[in-house]
Amino acid sequence: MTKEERIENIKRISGTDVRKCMKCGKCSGRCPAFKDMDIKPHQFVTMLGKGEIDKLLESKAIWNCLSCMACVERCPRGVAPAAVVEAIRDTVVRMQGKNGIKAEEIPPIVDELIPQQLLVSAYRKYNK
Amino acid sequence: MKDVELKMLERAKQLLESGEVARVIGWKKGEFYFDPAPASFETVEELGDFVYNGFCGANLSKYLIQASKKEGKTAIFLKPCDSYSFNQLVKEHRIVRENIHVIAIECQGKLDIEKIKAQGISAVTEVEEEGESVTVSSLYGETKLNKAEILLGKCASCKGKTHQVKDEEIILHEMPAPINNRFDEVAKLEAMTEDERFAFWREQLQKCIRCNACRNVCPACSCVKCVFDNPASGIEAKANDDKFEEQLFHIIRAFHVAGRCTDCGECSRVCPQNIPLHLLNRKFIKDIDGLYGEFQAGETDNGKTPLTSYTESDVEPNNALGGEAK
Amino acid sequence: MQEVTTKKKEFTPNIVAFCCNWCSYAGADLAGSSRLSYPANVKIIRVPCSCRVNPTFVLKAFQQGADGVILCGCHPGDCHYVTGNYYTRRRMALLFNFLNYMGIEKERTRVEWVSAAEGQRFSAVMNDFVKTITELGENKRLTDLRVKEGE
Amino acid sequence: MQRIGVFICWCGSNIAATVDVKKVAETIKSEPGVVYSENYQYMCSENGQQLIKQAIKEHNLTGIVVGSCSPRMHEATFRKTAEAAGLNPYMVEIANIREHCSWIHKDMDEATEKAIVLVRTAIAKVKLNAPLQAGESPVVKRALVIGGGIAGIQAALDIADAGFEVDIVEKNATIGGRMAQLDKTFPTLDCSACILTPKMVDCAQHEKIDILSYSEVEEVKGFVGNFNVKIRRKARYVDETKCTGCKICMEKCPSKKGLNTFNMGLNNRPAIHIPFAQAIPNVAVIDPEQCIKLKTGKCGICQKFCGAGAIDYEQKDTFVEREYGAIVVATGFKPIALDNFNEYGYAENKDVITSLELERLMNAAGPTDGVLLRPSDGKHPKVITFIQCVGSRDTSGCGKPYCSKICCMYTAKHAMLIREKYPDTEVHVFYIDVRTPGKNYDEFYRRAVEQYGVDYIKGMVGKVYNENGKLMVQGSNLIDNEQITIESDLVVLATAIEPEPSIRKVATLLTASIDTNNFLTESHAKLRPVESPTAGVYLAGVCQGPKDIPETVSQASACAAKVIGLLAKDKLKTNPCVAVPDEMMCNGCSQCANVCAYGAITYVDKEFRLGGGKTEIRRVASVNPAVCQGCGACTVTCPSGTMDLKGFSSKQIMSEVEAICKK
Amino acid sequence: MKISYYPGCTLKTKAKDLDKIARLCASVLGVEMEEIENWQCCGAVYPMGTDEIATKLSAVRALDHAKKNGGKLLTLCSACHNVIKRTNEDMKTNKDIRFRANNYLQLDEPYGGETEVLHYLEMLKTVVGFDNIKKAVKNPLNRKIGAYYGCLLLRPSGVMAFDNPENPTIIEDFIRAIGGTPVIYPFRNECCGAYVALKNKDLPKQKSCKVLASAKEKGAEEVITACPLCLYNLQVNGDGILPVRYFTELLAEALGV
Repeated sequence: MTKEERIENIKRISGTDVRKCMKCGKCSGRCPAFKDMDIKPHQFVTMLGKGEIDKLLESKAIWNCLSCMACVERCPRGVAPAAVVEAIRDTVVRMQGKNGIKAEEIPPIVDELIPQQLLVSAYRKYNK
Repeated sequence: MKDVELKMLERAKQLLESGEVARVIGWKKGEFYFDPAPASFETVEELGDFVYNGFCGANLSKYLIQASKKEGKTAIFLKPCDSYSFNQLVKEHRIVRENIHVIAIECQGKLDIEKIKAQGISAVTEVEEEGESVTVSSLYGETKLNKAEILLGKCASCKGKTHQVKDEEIILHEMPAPINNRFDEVAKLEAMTEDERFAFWREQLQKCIRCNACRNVCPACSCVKCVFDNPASGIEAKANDDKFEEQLFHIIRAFHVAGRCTDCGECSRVCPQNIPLHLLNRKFIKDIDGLYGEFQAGETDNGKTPLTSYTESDVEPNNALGGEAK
Repeated sequence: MQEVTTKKKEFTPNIVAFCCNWCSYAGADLAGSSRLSYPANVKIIRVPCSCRVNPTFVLKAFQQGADGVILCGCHPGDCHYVTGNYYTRRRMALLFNFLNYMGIEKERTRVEWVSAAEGQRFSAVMNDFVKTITELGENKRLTDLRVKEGE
Repeated sequence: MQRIGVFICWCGSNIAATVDVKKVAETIKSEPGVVYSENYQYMCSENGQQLIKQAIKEHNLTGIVVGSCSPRMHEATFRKTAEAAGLNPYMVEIANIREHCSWIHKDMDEATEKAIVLVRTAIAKVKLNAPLQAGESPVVKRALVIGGGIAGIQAALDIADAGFEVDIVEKNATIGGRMAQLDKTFPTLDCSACILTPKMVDCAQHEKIDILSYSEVEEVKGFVGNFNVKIRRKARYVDETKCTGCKICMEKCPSKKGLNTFNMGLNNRPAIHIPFAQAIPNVAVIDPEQCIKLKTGKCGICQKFCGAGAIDYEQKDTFVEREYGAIVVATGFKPIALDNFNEYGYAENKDVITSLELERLMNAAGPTDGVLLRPSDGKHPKVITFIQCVGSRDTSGCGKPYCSKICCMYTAKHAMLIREKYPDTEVHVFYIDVRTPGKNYDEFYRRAVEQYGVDYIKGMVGKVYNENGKLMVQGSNLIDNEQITIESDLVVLATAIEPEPSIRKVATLLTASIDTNNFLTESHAKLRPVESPTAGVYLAGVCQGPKDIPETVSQASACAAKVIGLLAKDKLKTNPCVAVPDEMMCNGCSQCANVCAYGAITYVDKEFRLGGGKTEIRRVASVNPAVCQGCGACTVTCPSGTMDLKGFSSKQIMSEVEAICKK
Repeated sequence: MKISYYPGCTLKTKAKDLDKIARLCASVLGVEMEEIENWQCCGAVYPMGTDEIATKLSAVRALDHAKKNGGKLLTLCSACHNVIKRTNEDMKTNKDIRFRANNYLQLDEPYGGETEVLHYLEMLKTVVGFDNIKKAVKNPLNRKIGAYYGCLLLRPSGVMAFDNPENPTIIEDFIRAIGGTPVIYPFRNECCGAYVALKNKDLPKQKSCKVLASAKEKGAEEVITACPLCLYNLQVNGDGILPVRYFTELLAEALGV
């Protein structure tokens, strides 16, 4: 896949039109995980728009986005930054060996109280 | 069906006798059992000829254009599908609603004598309908037929049992459910190549003898004077001069009733040349549904039609092919 | 350029363009004053608004031997008469679809929105339309056969 | 028999270089009906026109075709020429052989051949032309202004100063509108009341102006020059002619807990009240929802105390009907409701306010007498945060897709005034873009930053919440790529504005077109910006689109100029190319009226003779030629071809089609 | 009244009691929750990628099953509710997903979003009615309780259509119905830290503490939630600032079940 194709593909997976963004920063103004995002929500949108996906694919933010949809809910232009983050994360985890969490890492961190839901959701988010 | 007929007759008598209405529009016996004709009854005596049987397929609503302007009230029997035409005519101010008493009547689907004849049965004397089957009596005996096979074309895509308008009803039995297949034939034509479609319509339309039966029966073709008879229109024509004009006539007619045609199917029923004229109207209906949202003419007696309304985001004509917004 | 070797005269289509007075006719004027050429077989009929174009005019044009008919009006939302072209858009979408249903080539009919400022676009649209119709060939299906007799 | 003359213009070499004009003129001579054909260098010149006039007279021409430049250029010229020679001006057709022919073709043969076809086409049309007479309709020399804000006031004053009668219909108890609520105005910071109230007084004292306050337009009939308008005068329970505005009733009224709408509900007012000190008319009004007497029948205190005997609890709505030649719509705006923007905590926190509420808090006549005190505890706010674009530029469906245009400037104004008056106050402004086009506007905004030290933060606020009594404003600072939280005492929302909701009814009554945002549509965005497509209706102020006071006033004066121009005429000439129904054929189906954008089509019941001495009454269409604009939408909608368009009749267009297609 | 019920993974394992309590309460209130057959885990997170299909199928299966059994599908866990409701919306409005899902599942009759997805809270509000709950309460909870909504019930509001996304009221109404006093605090719709808790404890800790601190500041004595994962985060990562319980536990307490 060429880089251009990959960019198009990410745009398609995200299902969001990044050109609608008017760069107001409301998404980043609301993001509860802002401090843990090395690339901020609004940057996901603008960088995808500019085709700067290499940095996005390497970002730590894709593992820290909470998918809380606050950015989606607030966007005045109907853009979905969280969907861009997810499209990038999907693209990463679909690559071989790029899963965000490995099966063997799980047993040591599981405690008595951890609900199934946490395991399933984290596994769904981080792995393919 | 006989019980329905009796009930209708009884009601017609009451209405005329009491003077509530000045006339009743229904069907009267024809020369044969299978050719009842629309009729206006003004006296109880005239009701002697009253009939309602499986061959009363005619849509009576158009007769109201004249009748509703006459002195006194007019009662009319409307089948579910006829009620759409009624509403459409009210919407277009062609009939005066206050002067009409609508009696919604039961319909189990009407029969096509041509289809019965095609089964080798002639000289039909009576027909007994029972659910899905029909017993046809003729001078030569009785035959049991499958009703679905001898329904009128329009009844084979029945719009269902709901009357869109009524002042009272005579419904004694459960009526059939809608048959949602009316676009199947249109879709079949759409799937053909342009050449095939042209050949199809060429063959069909060259049969046209411009008898104007379709125009005369059509409740949407209710103009005081037809555009084809209007010298100012630039398309005035009395008869087909050439092959083009057959097409011209039917294209313009279909366009003029687009958004107003309730798909009552009368045009095809009365065509002496058996041209499937309803397929022209249904194309418009299908495209309107697909491009501008579902619309059934005659569902209400007010409001605008799809061709007299718009949205700012309507599909562009160059992208509208196939009848679905892209 | 390659010489045309056939003896037959090359087919030049006859095109009727209905243009609304306020936008498209003015756009055509601008194409003219900007010297932006398009083939001479495009002839323009001026109408106050695209919504004045009756389907009968379109059919009449074909009957009389036109090979292509194009309607031009103001862009939707810019109609001089506020809503006229919205009605045009619906009417012609349905009519052209219907003609295609009758077996008439969809390419023979077209609607384009051209503003008074779009001389360039007017010329481009006409060039493209003539090209399309030339490739499509003569209109035989909607013609009154007597019109072309004696050719 | 028609006698057609054809005149082919060279246009110097503009046409003649590519079109063989002589050949065209020669060829056309043999066209049936053509009795004269000539070519000349410049047909539009004095001599050229003379040539046409002479030919008309000498050859007794019944119609002429000029082959020349675009009709958009010289159709009017040649119509006048024909008229001068005694030929009806509508018996002229132009064949456009310049823009549509000589200028776009290079090949002489090809261009000449096309020119001949174009001239033939024009001949085919002119043969079917009918002499048309521009109709005339009288003009009622009185104007109606709907809305008594600054737009309506300005328009009314300008029209009245020109000597015409004007009525202002205002739905509130006083004129003044939104501007009366403002404290200072940008970019000069003069006090709103100081510049507005003199104008209000002028209106009240002007002998040509009649203010119908507490009134609404109920029904509009007629058309340009001849509107007939029914106005509802709502019961105010106070006799306008008797009330002296002494306000004793306000003091004595026991029901004092009504929300003071003029102060944006920030304090209370009595049931009987005068909206504000400078109200025009300075007459009290009773809120029937709040008045004890009107609700329970017991009380009557105000009546007892009114020295003028002005109180009338029995008053009912009344109606007046008046005739007008022109109507100005100036219905104004309101800030949007903030229900969809709970992230800013407006509903839960008293100290989150809108900018218009801030105006009242800063106004000397406001609830705090002009001292900036926050609503929750009446304390001086030390940190104030402004949020711009609240509900503007929002395509998500929560707000408005457009820019409200005035917020950047008034926010700068607020920030500046606060810093000026209370220098120890910290002021922050969250913005997406600062938009300040306009004379001295950007300078104004820069003063806020440079001179007053207002902290402008590029970014948007995601959440406002209350923590330990402080308003926490959490947002992004895009320049620093940070998320910041500002502990504030007061938060001000620069709320989007929208047209006053009553506009919908007004638009329907006037058949004025309205866009998806409820702004009235102008006739042409650039060239006819103050005219509604409905003739005789003009637009001033925010009802047409967001705008500030200077723009509103300009537009109102422009409206006035248009209205004066209209009212100065005794009669209006109407475009004769209008739709005309053939009553004999009309079905009365209403389809044509459904597509008419101007409401030009009505229906009448007419009696027609049938055969045999019988008659029939039929509903038929009737077109008002003064209102019809001649688009032709109705002609295509009509299935029977009853509707035709003069000057562009079906037969004319058909014959043009035929002339072009014939090979 | 019988309603098809989708329990979801957590309520069948770690939080069995919550499932049991919910059923008991419902039956006291006249609603029988009928667990659908052979349900599969919904995946706990809604896959936003437009090309995801397999990850949506279990939700579609459950929805289709409910369509044939009364037309309503009851959920108790917010995550299940979010996934199933959003998938249902896809099936209703997204032609492409509808086509691909139906193509994959080959159901007798294609599924097109016909089922109504109902959260337990919505069931209490619309089917039972809070007034009826009030009447059924035996032990009114005279406590100040903070409702914690989190994300999944509310957002994206266009699809979830659960309540006002910034100023919801349904859990507060519920608290009133069981005799408690709701405490409104600004962080009731902020994220608890969600699934990130598996890898990164700091973020959920910060978020959960902030939520509970905010509730405490506004006077809450206790916080309730409708999501097992929120429950976990607030309990384990919330520094014990306030006790946190599942909303059905309080319902049971109030009803005396």
